Amino acid sequence: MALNWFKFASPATFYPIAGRLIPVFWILTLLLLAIGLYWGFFETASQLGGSNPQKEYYRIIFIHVPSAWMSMWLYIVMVAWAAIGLIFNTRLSFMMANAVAPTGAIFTFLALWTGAFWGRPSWGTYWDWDPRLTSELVLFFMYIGYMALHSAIDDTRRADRASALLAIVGLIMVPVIFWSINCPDPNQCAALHQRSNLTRIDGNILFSMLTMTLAFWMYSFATTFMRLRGIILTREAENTWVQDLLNARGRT
Amino acid sequence: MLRVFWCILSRDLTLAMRRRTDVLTTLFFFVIVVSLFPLGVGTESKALQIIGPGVVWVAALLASMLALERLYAADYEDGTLEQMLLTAQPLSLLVLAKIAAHWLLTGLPLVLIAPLVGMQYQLADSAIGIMMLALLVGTPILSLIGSIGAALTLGLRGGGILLSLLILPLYIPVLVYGAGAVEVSQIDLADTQPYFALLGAFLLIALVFAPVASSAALRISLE
Amino acid sequence: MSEFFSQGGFAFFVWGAYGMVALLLVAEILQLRAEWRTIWSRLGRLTRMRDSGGTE
Amino acid sequence: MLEVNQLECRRGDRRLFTELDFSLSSGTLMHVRGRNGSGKTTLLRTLCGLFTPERGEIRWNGESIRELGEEYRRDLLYFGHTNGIKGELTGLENLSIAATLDGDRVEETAIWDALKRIGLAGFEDLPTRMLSQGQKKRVALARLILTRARLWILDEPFTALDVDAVALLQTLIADHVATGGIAALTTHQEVPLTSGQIEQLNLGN
Repeated sequence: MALNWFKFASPATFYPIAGRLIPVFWILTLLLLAIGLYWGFFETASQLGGSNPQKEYYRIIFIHVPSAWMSMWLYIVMVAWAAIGLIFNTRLSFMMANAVAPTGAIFTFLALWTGAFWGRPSWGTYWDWDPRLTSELVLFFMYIGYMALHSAIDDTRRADRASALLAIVGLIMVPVIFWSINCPDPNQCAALHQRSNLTRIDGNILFSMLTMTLAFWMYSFATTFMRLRGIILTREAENTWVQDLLNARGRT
Repeated sequence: MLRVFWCILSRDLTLAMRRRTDVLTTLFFFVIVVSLFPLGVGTESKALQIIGPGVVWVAALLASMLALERLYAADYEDGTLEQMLLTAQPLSLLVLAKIAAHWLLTGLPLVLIAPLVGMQYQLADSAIGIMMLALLVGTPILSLIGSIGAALTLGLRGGGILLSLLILPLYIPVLVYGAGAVEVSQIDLADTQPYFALLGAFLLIALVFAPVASSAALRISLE
Repeated sequence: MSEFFSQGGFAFFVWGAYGMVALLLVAEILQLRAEWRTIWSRLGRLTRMRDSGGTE
Repeated sequence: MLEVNQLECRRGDRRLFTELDFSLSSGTLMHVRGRNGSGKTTLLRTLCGLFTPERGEIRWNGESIRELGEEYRRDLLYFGHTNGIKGELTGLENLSIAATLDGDRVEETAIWDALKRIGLAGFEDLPTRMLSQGQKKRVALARLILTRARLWILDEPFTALDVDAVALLQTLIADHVATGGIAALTTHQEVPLTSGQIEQLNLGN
């Protein structure tokens, strides 16, 4: 008999699995954070050379770049779950998309905030209409729009499906929007702005940056699963397995 | 197919003609917003020429936004939208006809009044021509994309504000290239061609995808 | 030690950025825990209501 | 032939009904009964394809209505809580638009006749917002005379109608069933049939 994925994707099955995984993710988060921060602050040079010397403030990179990455990846994760939910009509996927959104929005905000605090010492301004900053701002609006639409609709099913569709439309539009911000003048599109090159970065810096990224991933897993368990409980309150859970908890 | 398209189009136009004020409010909103800017920014012709294209486009975005709320709302309330979902016609076709009617009533008037607005901002004749052309290509995109948001927020309390939150970020590309074309035309007319190529491409893509996405959204909202 | 905290004179920017990250992440965790507790207490209330309704 | 297999519907977090099975062959009238909130309207909307069920399948002449799409909707007429007519348009315009959307070519004289039969002679070219509640409902019900749909799904069709209109509607439904049509309706009104059979469906308990 083929493995029934839909059974595996039922909230009742997933709830205890998530519960067991959450502590694992928290331990990993703390471990990776400790390594990443230690390495970032004590094993890296206090100044970066080059024609444009970056002083100590470059250490913001260890949280700025990972949060910016997380903000984009989490959006893709959210849209993927939303799309799966729309196609296969599985309730758990919608709950997953819902659980990802707030964490994604937080990382987007953090990317903007840390970007501003980096921009001030290096460009002399907190905000610049730099394509990347502007795109990040648009992404932030997308997260907010998704959450606002979801909370504005009382019927959970309609809320799930409507916001899923919005997220998918958003994902299709995001490249167009980013591109239009990146190149407002199509006559001179060849001149792309600063491109990052991971291989050019000093090994120690790269190491702590990637460690921090992993730490943020683990953090996202942990918070998403926590939120997911809450959503499952609220929505499945009627079902017998939640009642059993409640009785078991009451006895201990 | 065409018969059904015409049926819905003429129906929506007839409805609008029997309640004319709705069309006029959008138009006057646009004119008022555009006229207020010089009062705030100052009436120096150099400054006006610089901000003019951007202001006109932002005002057009807001005006089309304002009108979008009514795109499906009336039909939703009296149940005719529900009947449309149950007809033997592809829903995207009906949606496209409704969007076309909506554009004729709210987008086209903006294009036609653009010369007047251009004169307020001391734009050159060529720039005004480019602005009309850009609005002609750009405003249908606004109606098409906006229709998705209007369908998603159907019947929600505070739907109007929510709608702008959802849709305005998606309008960015049209704003960038629409206003960009007018700005560039003040320097060199020949440079505007790529802008129109891009806007035209957006329009084609929106024509294909927006009706499909809108009808999916309507089905979700009417469950 | 003070050298570490001053970050070469960029303390405000470095700690401003890190501080906000720490603040938001901790706030998210606290919010999740609070939410968790409200959900359970509401569930408990619901069951008690059902139980008392059932024994009547 | 309309078949319903193992249908389950939820509204919000609440399960309305589950494992619902029935089939309606031609010449059948189905009464759906149940308390408020038992899911009568949801069931009818699910049968139309407006509402997606959690589980189960609905088949029309052996094929799933999801796959049939427009083909199914051609055979379907739904009458919901709202009349589905435009207040700014006249009865004539409303009905001719509805006919066009259903894919029927209906002569204007047929619409005049339908409006006359439903008791709206003299009101044909007035904007329907000037009519009374009952008259508006009559305009909407005139579609029953014009339509060629085989399956009628009517949600509380008798409310706000006077005695004459109720009698007329009963005749219309009975004729439809007698000529091999299928009708499903929620109502507290009995519909006497001349031929065909009546099914009862009780939701909730």
